[in-house]
Amino acid sequence: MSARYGMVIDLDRCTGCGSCMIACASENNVPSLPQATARTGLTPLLVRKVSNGEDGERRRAAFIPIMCAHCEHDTPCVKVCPQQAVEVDKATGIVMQMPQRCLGCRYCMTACPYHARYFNWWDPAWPKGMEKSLNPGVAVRMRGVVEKCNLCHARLHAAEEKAAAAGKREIDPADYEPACAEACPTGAIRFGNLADPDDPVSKEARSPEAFRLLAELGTEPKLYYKSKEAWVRALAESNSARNSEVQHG
Amino acid sequence: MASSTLMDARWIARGEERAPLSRFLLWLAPWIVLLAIGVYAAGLCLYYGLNQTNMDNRFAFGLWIFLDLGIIALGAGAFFTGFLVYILGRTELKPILNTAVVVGFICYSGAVSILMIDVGQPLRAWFTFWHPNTHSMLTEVTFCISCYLLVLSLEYIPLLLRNRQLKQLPSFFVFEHQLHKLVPVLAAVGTLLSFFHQGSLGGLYGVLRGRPFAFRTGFLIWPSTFFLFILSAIASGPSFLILITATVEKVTGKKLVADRVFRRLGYISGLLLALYVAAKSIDTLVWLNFTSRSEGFAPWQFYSHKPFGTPILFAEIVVLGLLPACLLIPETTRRRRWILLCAAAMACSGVLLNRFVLTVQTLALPTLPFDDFLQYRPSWQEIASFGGVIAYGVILYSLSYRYLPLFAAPKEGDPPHVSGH
Amino acid sequence: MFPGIDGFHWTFGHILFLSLFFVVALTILTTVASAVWRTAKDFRTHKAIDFYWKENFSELPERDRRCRHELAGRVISRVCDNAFDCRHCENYAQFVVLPATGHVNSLGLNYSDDRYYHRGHTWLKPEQDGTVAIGLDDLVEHLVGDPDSVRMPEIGEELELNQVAWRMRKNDKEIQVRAPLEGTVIAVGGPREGWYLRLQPRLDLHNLLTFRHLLRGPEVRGWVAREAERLQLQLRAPNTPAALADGGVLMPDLMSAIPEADWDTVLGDTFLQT
Amino acid sequence: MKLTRRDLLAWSAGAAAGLIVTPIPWKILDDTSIWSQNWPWIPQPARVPVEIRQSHCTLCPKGCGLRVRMAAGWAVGVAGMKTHPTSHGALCPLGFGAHQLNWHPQRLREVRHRGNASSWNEAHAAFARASSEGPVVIIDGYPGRAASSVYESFAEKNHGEYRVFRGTELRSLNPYESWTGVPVTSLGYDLENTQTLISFGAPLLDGWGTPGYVTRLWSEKSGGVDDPQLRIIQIEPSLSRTAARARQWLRIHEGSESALASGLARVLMEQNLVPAHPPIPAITISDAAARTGWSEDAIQELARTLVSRPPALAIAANENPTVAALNVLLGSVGARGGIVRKEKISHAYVSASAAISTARAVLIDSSVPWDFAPQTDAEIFRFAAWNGGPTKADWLLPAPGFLEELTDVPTAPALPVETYAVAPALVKTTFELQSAAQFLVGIDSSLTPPEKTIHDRCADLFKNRSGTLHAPESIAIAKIESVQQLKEQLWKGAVWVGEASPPGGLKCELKEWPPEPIPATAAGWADSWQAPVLPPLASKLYIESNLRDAPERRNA
Repeated sequence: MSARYGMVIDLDRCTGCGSCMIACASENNVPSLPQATARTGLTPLLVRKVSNGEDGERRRAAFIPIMCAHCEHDTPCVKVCPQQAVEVDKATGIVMQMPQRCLGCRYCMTACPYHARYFNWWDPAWPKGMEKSLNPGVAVRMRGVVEKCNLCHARLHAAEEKAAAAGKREIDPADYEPACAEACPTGAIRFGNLADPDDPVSKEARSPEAFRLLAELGTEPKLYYKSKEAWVRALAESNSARNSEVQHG
Repeated sequence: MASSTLMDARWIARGEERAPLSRFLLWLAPWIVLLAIGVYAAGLCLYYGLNQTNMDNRFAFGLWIFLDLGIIALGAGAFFTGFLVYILGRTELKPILNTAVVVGFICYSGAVSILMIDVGQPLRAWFTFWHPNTHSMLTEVTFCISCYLLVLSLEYIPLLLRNRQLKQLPSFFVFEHQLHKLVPVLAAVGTLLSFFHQGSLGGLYGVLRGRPFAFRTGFLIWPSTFFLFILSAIASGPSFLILITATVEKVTGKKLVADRVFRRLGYISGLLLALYVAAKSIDTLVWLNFTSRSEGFAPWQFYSHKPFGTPILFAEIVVLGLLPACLLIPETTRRRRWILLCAAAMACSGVLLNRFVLTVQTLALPTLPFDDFLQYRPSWQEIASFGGVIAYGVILYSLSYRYLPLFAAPKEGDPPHVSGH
Repeated sequence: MFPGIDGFHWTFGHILFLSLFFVVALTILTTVASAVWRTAKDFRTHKAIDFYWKENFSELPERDRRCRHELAGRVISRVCDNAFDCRHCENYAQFVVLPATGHVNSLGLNYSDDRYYHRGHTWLKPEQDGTVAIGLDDLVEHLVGDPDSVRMPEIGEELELNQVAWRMRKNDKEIQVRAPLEGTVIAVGGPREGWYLRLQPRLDLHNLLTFRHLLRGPEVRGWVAREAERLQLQLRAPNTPAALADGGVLMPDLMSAIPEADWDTVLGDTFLQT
Repeated sequence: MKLTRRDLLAWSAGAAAGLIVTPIPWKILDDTSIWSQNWPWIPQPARVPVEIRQSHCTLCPKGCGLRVRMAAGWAVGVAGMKTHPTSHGALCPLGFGAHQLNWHPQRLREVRHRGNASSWNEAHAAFARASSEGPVVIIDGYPGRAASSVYESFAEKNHGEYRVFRGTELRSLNPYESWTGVPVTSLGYDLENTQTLISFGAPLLDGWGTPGYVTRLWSEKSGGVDDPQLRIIQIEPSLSRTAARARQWLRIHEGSESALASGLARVLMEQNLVPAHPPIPAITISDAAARTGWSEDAIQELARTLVSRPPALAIAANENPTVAALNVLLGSVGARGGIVRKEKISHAYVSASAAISTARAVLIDSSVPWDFAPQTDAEIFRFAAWNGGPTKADWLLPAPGFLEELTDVPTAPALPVETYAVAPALVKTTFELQSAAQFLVGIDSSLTPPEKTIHDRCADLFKNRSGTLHAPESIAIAKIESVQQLKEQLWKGAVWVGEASPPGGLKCELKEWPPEPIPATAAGWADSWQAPVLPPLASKLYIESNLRDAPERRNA
């Protein structure tokens, strides 16, 4: 049975602490470069701060983690890559980026409506000796290629190897959880198999509370959000960029 | 100096009058400086990577893509003139053909070299040929542009081999002649390729479902921008040839091409422009009323960010589209050279504006409801590389004009030429 | 791109796209290959030089392409349309019978009736041993005087008619001299020897057709007069001494005497270069 | 045949055309692109198996449980220990990058004396001389560890002083210490039972206390829950993270928290909303309204809210006696859901203030925040794993970094229960390090080394037979068979949790309404992080994104 991995993020539980961002960077050997800025940095997972646009005591704020939504249908980035460096893994529904084949044309970045793709503007580098702290399961990307969230594919790979060693065909769901979901201190980020009707995350994704960003584009993203706060939902579901005065982050 | 002047004269077609070498070099000097700076900037980008530019994760395409799309549109004159002359048999345009080939070659080679800097891993550019994704517009662009650049080179080679020194090699000369005989084949292939990649360049943005400002529905796999780009390119190409030739005439002080050729080009440009404006208007209406709304976006919000308001849309369609078309089509306005030139310049600007809007405005506009409208200012390296390509074009055209028979007309019993003072 | 390479799928789009690409690529390559092949074939069949000459001829100014019969005064005005190839000229017989009413040589130039003259200002003289000697005519001797250097072909080299046989340099100008006849180089002379080349002709010397394309008799005088007239016009310029000395005799070594003249054009017209 | 320039030209053209049909250019093309995939200057991790170890974070006293991924003897990843009884698998965001800290460019690798390279021998000699010449003050930022007992003993034996630096959470408990006599380290907030939590600027959801302890409570009982059992009311001048996520954010004028607390107290008393009647604050409700920028109605409404859903608890951002007095009024001291006493036996520590009058030498442990600068003429011996920038210390002594030494993990500040855990030395060190405790033991060998103290404490735990071991299944200590088994479990990351003490162990009465303290600003996001440097990956939060303000601006 093929899986369709996805996430449900409860925005009401997100405190915007940023644990997921650092856990993600650490798991995936994302460098932290002194030259990088908020516009050129590498944040495969990015928590953005949004507000209701009001001032004074009526102002409210919330945090929306943004990462690759692993679009299911007509995946914008897969379609545009000239050399098949992006593809949807049929067995998992994960949109995979192959840095070894990427030409760095950045067409996929312009195609992604979520701005969830990042370009390696610099050579990755670490202070002397720190390369010993790199995660052995993940290859470091070279300068000039695009990268993004692959739902911690190295963890999936490890889980598959473990299952294979045990002579099983399918992985134990307990063995595979992306670093962000694992790190989230409030359990706001929840990861699961959307193809499994009994999976609690799958159930949550199908609940009326769940919504997706830019759902009307028709790309069937597998990144769901939920919030009970009316303004958060209204903001997230409005396709007009009318809140562009909002401080974004 | 004297001997270098003599060396230089040996390469200039016999009997052609060209500026003295010193003046020619003086003319080239600033362009060479510009080119050198551009090459240095491009070198920086290749050596240190694209961090030398001011592009970023959201403004992933910048000035360079605008340049590519712009000059490829203007370079469309090459294939379109070839198409008119060889396929449709409009031989009256033959005098402009050589210049069209050189301009086309400059535009395409310039665009390809900028593309090579613009990608993060130029050494892997050939992967597109090895693992092509046939669904990607960029694959189509890559295949067609590289093939068409080859075609343009093959069309340029005969011209090159007609240089006074090179044609003294019988083997070159005969090859040139044999190749020249096959140019109609190349023109036909070039037409096919150009139609496709001009369209694909339009499709490049039209297929971006995630960018509702650029996304268009269309016919089969091609969004409407595919067809609009072809139309606008072949409309602006002849106008650009008019501008180039008129500029060369102005600079050299010589009458190179008959006025009727200019007028014919202007008429073709005007007709196609009118067609383009009509198509573009329909497309804009469809997008405003259906496409954008179907993706859940109120289209007018895209024009709420200064300076990208509706005046740009008006300028693109009316001021720089409909107006030049109206000036180019009637014989009375077209006859006046200054009107012809102004209208040609407006047509080219309109198409450039269209490319600018599609590349830069698309990326500047927010998609997520909490995105900002983004500003981007190119770095000096980007501008210098841009300038380098312009300088490369000017230099290559100047050299071609000086040493190759761009506007060679058959010699009629001309009076003995006296010179030497 | 090809079956077996990672990423290739047997889909309609893939196959259509790639077939189109290969058709286009093959068309382009075939075009180039066929141009190369045709070029090689032209050289193999000795057609290349002839063809090269014809192309050059077509680019010559009309003044340089006058028919020999016009020069001889047999017709009023006629432009050659056969690249000076009188051997294969259909109209040759029709005009040659007309009476020549041409000029007389009044320039003090030495043209001999036992020599044939090529439009590129070379003379050709059949020798007793079945070879031919080739040299530069008197007008050119006056024009060039003593060349600064001469580059002659190798002995044994095959020369085609109208091919550049040897090159000379004078005052930094290159002069290319066309061969008046096809044949094999058997000896090489120079300005001192009074002749430049000896050829073993490829064609039968006793066949009149072999020399038919070369000027003889009245044609030579008419031609030389025209050439001298052209020179006079080209070299006459304000503030320069007359090209032709009094009494219509050419000055020796004109190139050195009038360095400021447009020698590029003059030499091109003289030696049939474009 | 002579070779002419023309021949050369023709030959080159032919060669260029011919070259394309040879394999050479294609091979070069292939090789260069493969080379771009293997640039030698780009580090690639060695493919070695990964091993999971459980431990505890000792970078600050909050004692979060760690799940450490180890490869080739190095930590290659850090996550929270999901089964941890108090941190519940959470870490502060910076903790997730802690494994890279040991290679931080600002790592202290050698002994430095006033800016010059020195040696451990010289440092030993200098400290031994100083301690023989006069009193020594030892400052600890993480009391209760085995190492802390070395400091205490040394200070005692040498007529010196042992002082403790208190973090935000402990400082907020200071008033209760002075009113009840129970040391702050023995006090805690019983948040599990609190229903109404009013925070006067405390960053409750942003790293306050043990992050996982508070955020788990909030996410289970408040965040996204329709009828929350825990209502957080955040009183703060600006929309902080806690304010944004709290049930209610009440904007207040800068520095008027105490006025509001006093005003609320006055309403509670005047309207008889509380039974107790301690001294009435001097401030009137209208004064409080003017100071806070609220209406009198708003203050009255908040007061009513406080009593509507008991237990209610007020937490201050810092030491704030008026907020503490409000708790006394609400009856939250020594009550369920309020301030509780977690340890039966404990002793008070002298709080470390900046001014140190008479001392020959000051020894500062690596757990004390870098910007703690004692005002003294004494010779300062500063232990630290990282150099945090300009310092007044005479000696900089490289201490063990992240997971580099065996240490024990005592109860975290402000937790309502006692805990004990052990963090073994997991990773290798490549240069000569000494913790302050090892340093002192090296000078006075009669001191009990921390390792031995840890073993003794384990033995005591086993002997006392109270509490539970979370390993991760809960095992009552009484069921543990031997000290050895207990130690094994603790070394593998198990946590001992003491029995909750019954409420009512605290008696607190106010003699007068406390004066307003000098307003102190709320702690910023990086304040709970005590290491002098941030992990490099912290740049993701404030440089490579705008999620947080730069830590330099923490007090701005």
